[in-house]
Amino acid sequence: MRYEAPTTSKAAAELLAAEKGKAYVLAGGTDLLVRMKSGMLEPDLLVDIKQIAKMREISKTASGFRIGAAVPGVEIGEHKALGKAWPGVVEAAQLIGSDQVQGRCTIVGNLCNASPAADTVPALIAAGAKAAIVGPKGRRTLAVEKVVTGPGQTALAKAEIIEYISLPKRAPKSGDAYLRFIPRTEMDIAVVGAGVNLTLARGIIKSARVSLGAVAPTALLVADAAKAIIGSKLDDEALDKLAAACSAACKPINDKRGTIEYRTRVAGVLARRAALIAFERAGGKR
Amino acid sequence: MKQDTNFTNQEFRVIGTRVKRPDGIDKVTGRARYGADATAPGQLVGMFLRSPHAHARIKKLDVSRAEKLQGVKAVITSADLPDEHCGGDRELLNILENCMARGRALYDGHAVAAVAAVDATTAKKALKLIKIDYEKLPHVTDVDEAMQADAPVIHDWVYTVGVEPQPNKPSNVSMRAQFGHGDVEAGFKEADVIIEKSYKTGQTHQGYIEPHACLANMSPDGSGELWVTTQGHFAYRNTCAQILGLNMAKLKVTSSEIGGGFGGKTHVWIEPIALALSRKANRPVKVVMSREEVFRASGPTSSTSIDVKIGATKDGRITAATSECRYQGGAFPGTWALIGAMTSFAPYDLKNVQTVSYDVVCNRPKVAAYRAPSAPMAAFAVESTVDLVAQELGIDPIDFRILNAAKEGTQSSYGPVYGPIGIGPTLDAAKSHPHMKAKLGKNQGRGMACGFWFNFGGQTSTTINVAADGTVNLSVGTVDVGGSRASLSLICAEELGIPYEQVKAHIGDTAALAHNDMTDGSRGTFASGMATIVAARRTIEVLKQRAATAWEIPVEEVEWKDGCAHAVGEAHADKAPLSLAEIAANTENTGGPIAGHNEFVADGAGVSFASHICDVEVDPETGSTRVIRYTVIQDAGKAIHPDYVEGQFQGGAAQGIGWALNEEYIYGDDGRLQNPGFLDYRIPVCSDLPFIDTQILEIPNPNHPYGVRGVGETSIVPPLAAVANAVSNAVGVRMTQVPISPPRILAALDAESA
Amino acid sequence: MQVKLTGPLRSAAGGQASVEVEASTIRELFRKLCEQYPGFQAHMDNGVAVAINGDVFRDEWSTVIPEGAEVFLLPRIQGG
Amino acid sequence: MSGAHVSTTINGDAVEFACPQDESLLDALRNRVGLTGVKEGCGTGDCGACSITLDGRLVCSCLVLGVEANGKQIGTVEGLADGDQLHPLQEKFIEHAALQCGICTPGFLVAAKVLLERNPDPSETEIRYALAGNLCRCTGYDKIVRAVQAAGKEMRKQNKKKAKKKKKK
Repeated sequence: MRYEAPTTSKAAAELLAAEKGKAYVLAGGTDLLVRMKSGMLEPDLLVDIKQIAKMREISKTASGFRIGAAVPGVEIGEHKALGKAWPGVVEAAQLIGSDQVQGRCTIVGNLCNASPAADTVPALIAAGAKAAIVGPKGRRTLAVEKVVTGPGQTALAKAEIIEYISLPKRAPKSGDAYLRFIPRTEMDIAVVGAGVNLTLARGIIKSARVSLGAVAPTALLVADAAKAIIGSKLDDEALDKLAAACSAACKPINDKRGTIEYRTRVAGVLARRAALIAFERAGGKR
Repeated sequence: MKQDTNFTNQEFRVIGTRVKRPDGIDKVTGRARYGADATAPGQLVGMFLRSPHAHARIKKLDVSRAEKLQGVKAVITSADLPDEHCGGDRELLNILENCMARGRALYDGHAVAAVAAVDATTAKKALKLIKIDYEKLPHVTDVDEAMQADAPVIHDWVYTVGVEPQPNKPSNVSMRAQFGHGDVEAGFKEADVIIEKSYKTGQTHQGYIEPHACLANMSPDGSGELWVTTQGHFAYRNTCAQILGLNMAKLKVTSSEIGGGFGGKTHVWIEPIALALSRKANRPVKVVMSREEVFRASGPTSSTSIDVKIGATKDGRITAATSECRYQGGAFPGTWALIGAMTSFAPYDLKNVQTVSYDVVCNRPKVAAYRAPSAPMAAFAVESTVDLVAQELGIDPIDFRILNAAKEGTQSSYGPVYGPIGIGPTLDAAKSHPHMKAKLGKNQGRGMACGFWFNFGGQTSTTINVAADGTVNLSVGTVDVGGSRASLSLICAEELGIPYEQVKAHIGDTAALAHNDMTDGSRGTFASGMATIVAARRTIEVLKQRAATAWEIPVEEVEWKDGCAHAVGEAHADKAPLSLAEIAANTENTGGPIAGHNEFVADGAGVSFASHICDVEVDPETGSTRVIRYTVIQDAGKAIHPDYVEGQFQGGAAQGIGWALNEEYIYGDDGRLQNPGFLDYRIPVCSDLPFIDTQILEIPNPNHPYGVRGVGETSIVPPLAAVANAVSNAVGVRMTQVPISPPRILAALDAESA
Repeated sequence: MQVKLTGPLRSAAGGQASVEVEASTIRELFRKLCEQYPGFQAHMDNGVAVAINGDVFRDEWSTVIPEGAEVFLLPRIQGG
Repeated sequence: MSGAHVSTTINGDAVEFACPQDESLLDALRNRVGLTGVKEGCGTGDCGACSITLDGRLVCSCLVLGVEANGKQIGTVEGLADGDQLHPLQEKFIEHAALQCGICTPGFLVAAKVLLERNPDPSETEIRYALAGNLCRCTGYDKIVRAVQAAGKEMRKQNKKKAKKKKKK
C-alpha cells in the first residue's frame, strides 16, 4: 500500500485518477482504518487530504458556511459562528463517536462512508447542504441528498473528491435540530435519526425540511413531513401529522440494531421532538 | 495438612485500612506489562484462520502454499496436534478440539489453522493462502431449538447424563441435574397464589478490555516458557503440557499483569497453539487475539431459557418453588448449567423446592465461566417471579423477601444447611437504606433483588522471604485481577507486625511456587490470604527461634509482638526487643536465610449474599432506559481493603446492568455472530451509569481467621433482576427477556395495551 | 452415618437421596462410596465436594467428619 | 509494501521510526517505539485504551496511521509524570482505587488530562460524557469519576498557587 499526502485538491484528484488499483481518500480515517483492520478493504493507495489547507478550514462566506472535507468534528464543535447558525448540523457532527473519534472524524467522511445510519447526513439534508466536488473533469456541486445512492455507494465518479460542504446563509427566524436514538448514551450507531430545519414568518412555519436516517437504504428527505408542519404553529395536530408522515416514509430493515416496527415508530417520535427544538430555536411560540 | 484457620475475632492494626496498591505506579505510568507487552529476541507473529461457518465439515485443508510463502516459519492444523496425549480423557479432547477444529468446524470463529511468520503482514498473507473446502452442515444456536427432537445433533457421543434410564440416542442435551427437597406438589396445594413464568436471557461476554495474548517460547527438547494473561498460570501450564505431551515442570508459565478476566481467562484457547507453533518453528511466537476473535472464539457465558413457579400463602410464606433452567453451553458439554439449579432459590428458606438444569450443546463458542457463572440468569428468573408473587399478594417485595429469607440453620435449596449467613442482614439494610425511601419521579421505577454465590477455596501455595534489611517478599500464586496484592500485603503486614510498606507482593511463576488453583470462585483474597496468614505465622516461628538463639534462651521464652521478638519474664528484663530487621540482619550466624511458606487446600469458603436496589427512568416513547440510582449491599465477611471490596461491588453491578439492558450476542439465521465488537456488543460506557453506592456488611466466615468471605462474584447476581424489576415497576409491564432492549420494552407496552 | 446426595450424584446410588456409609474422613467416605456404588467413580472423576455441617470442602480429603454431622455430597463446581 | 520513515516528537522527545505505510500508529508506538503503555483493546476506536494526544487533540492511536504522525507532537501515558513527580491524575487514580486490572488506565488518564485542560472544573455529567470513549469493565466507573473530580480540584488548587506566585513576581 502507498500513502500520499498531497497539498492541493488537484494533486489529490490526479493521484486518485492515476491509480490502477484500489484507491481511497483518507480524511479522519475513523471508518477507513476500521475496515482495513478487519480486512474488508485492502487499499493500494491512500490519499490523505489533511495536508490540503483549504480542506482543513471552516469559512464564513457571503452565501453561508464552508466546512472543509478534512475538518475534524472537534473543530466543528468549537466554531462559535457555525454553532450559532446551524446548531442541528453541529450537534449531529458532535454525536459521531467519542471525544477520541471527534479528534479525527469528518462530516464528509461520514457522508462518503455512505452508511444509512450516518448522523450528519439527515442534519445536512434538512439544512439544504451541498457538496462541492472536485475531479479530473473539473468541479461540480451536488445536493447532499444526492451524494449517497445506496448503502456504501455514492454518486462520486472515480477520482472525484468532495472538497467541502456548503451550508446556506441562515435566514432570520429559522432553526434546525437533529436527534438520534441509540440504546446507550454514547458510542453507538443511530437506530433512527431525524433532522428538522424550519423557517418562521410571523410565528408560522413558512418553510421546512425534514430528513430521516437509518430507516431506509439512504437518508430520506421526507417532503410529506415538511408539508405536515408548513403553515402551522407546530400545534399538536401538525406534530401528529409530522410523526405519521415520517413513520409512513420509513422502509427500514430488521438488524442487530433495531426492528422494522421499532424504527418506524421511533422515527415519528424523534421527528416530533426535533421539530419542537428547531421551532424553539427559530423563536417560535406554540 | 489442615490448618487451624478458625475465626478469632482479633483486633486489627492495618487490616481494613485503605492503603495504596503496590502496583499502582506501574499501572498509572504505563510500565505494567500485560499479555501483549512482552517481547523475545527473534519472535514471530502467530495468527489464526477461523471458520466462517456455524457448522461445517472440513473436506480439504491445504496449507502447502502458505508454508511456502517467504517469512512463514510454521503452519499448524489439527494434523499437527495428535490426540494421543489426551489419553482418552474426554474433557482434554474437547479442549484440544476447541483450540483447533478436528475435521469439523463447530461454530463461527472456530480455529482451523494457525501460522507463525516474521511479521503480521506476512502472517495475514499466509492465512489467505490456506485453502479450505467446507461442506456446510445444519446448525443450531438457540437453546430451546437445540433441545427439540428434530434439532441437528452436534456430537454423536453426547448422551444425556442424569436421566434414568440413560437415553440410547445421542442428543444436544449433555446433562440434566436436579436439586431440592420436600414435596413441591403438596406445597403448591397449600398455596393461595401461584405464579408461573418463563424467561430468556441473551448470551453475554465477560468483556475484559485486554484480549487474550501470550508469548510462547519452546525448545525442541520439550522445555519452554509461556508468558500469558491468565487467571491461572498453573492450570494453563498443566493443560498445555497435557495436550502437547510435555513435562509440566519443564514448562514455566508466568502470568503477566491481567487486563480483566471475570472467568474468561480460566481456559486455554490460543496458548497450546502458540506453543505448538513455537515448537515447530523453534522460535518464540507471540499471539494476540483481535477483539473480533475474542468475541467469536473465546468463552462467553450461556444464553438461557428458564421457567419458574412459586406458590405462597396469603400471609406471604412461600409454600413451594420450582425452576427449570436450560443453559446453552456452546460447542462442547460443560457443567456450568448445574449451578443454575443449585443457586436458583439459595436466598430463601423453602420447605418444598425443586430445581432442574439442562446443559445444552449448540453451534456457538464453548462457554466459559463468567463471574458467578450461571447464577445471574437463574436469579433474574426467580427474583422476577418473587416480585410478581409479592405484587399479587399485595405485600411489599422487600418484606416478602425478609419473610422468606434463609438464615443460619436453613436447609439450602442445593442441599446443605447454612451456617451464619448474610441474606437477612442485607435485606434489613436495604429496607432501612435511604435509597428505599427516596421519591420517584415520572416514568421512574424502583426494583430490588437478592443474589447468592458459593465462593471457593482450593489449592494454594504462598511464600514469604525475609530480606536482610527486614523488608519482606510475599510470593503468591493467585493472579491479581483486581488489587489482591494490596489485600495480601496488608494481611502479611498484619501478621508480622510490620508496616504495610515493608512488604512487597509478587505473583510467583509456576517454577517458583507449588501449584495454585486459578483466581476464580472469588478465592484470591480468601485462599491466598489464609495461606499468607499461615506462612507469616511460620515465618514468625523462625524469627522467634533466631531471637532465642541470639539471646541463648529457650524459644518458649520468646514471644512475637508488634514486629519484634520479646524475651518474656523478669529474668530477661535486660534484653531489648529484637525487631524483624535486626533479626534479618544476622541470619548468617543464627541459622541461615529466613522464609515461611505454606502449601494447603483453603477449604471452608463462606457463602455470600447481596441485596441490590435499582432506580430507572424509562422513556415510554422510545423504550430508552437509564439507571439513575443504584445501591449494592453485600456481606464481605471481613473487608481487608474496603476500596477494592467496593470496587468489586461496583464492577459486578455495572456488568450486570449492561447484561440487563444492552449486552447480547446476536446471531444471524446463518449462525454467524453479527456483533463481534465493542460498537454493537454494547457494554456500559461512563455516561450510562450513575455513582454506584455500596454498603459493606461484615458477617464473619467462621472458617477464616479474619472472617473473610469471597466478594468478587456475588455482585453480578442480583442486577439483572433488580433492573428488570425496576423497569417493570416503571412501565407497568413485566419484562421477561434480557437484555431489556428499547424495542422489547415498546413491544411489551404494545402487547399490554392491545 | 447418613450421607445425602444432591443433584446428579443420586444416579450413582440408583436415584436414592441418601445412603448409609461409615466413615471418619472424606477420603474414607469416598473410598467406601466407590466400593459400595461402582457408578460413583464416574462422579468422582468429574469432581465431588462435601458439605459437612454446611461448610463445603472440595479438596481437603483429610478433613475429619465429626460424629452426627450433616453430610451432603455436591458436584464440584468452579467459579469465575 | 513500501515502508515510511517518520520523524515525530513523542512526550517532548524527537523520535524517528520506520513502519509499513498501512501500519497503525498504535502498532508503531508499541512495536517500534516501545511505548507499550498504549494498549489495544479493540483496534476499532471503540474502547479508548490506545488514547494519545496528536498535536494536542485526543485521538485513538489505532485510528491513525503511523505515517500520519510525521512532523506531529504525540503525547502518551508515559509522558504524564514529570520525572518522579506523578501527574495529579495519576496520584488520584491510585489514591481513589480508580483502577482494578489497570489495562484501561493509560487511556483514561490521557483522556482525563485533555478534559481537565479544556475544562478545569467539569461537572459529573461532563466527566462521564468526556470519558464515554474509554471503556472500563472492572470499576463501574464510580471511582474513576471520583478520581478525576479529585484531580481537577487538586489541579485548580495548584494553578491558583502558580497564578499567585506569578502575581507576586
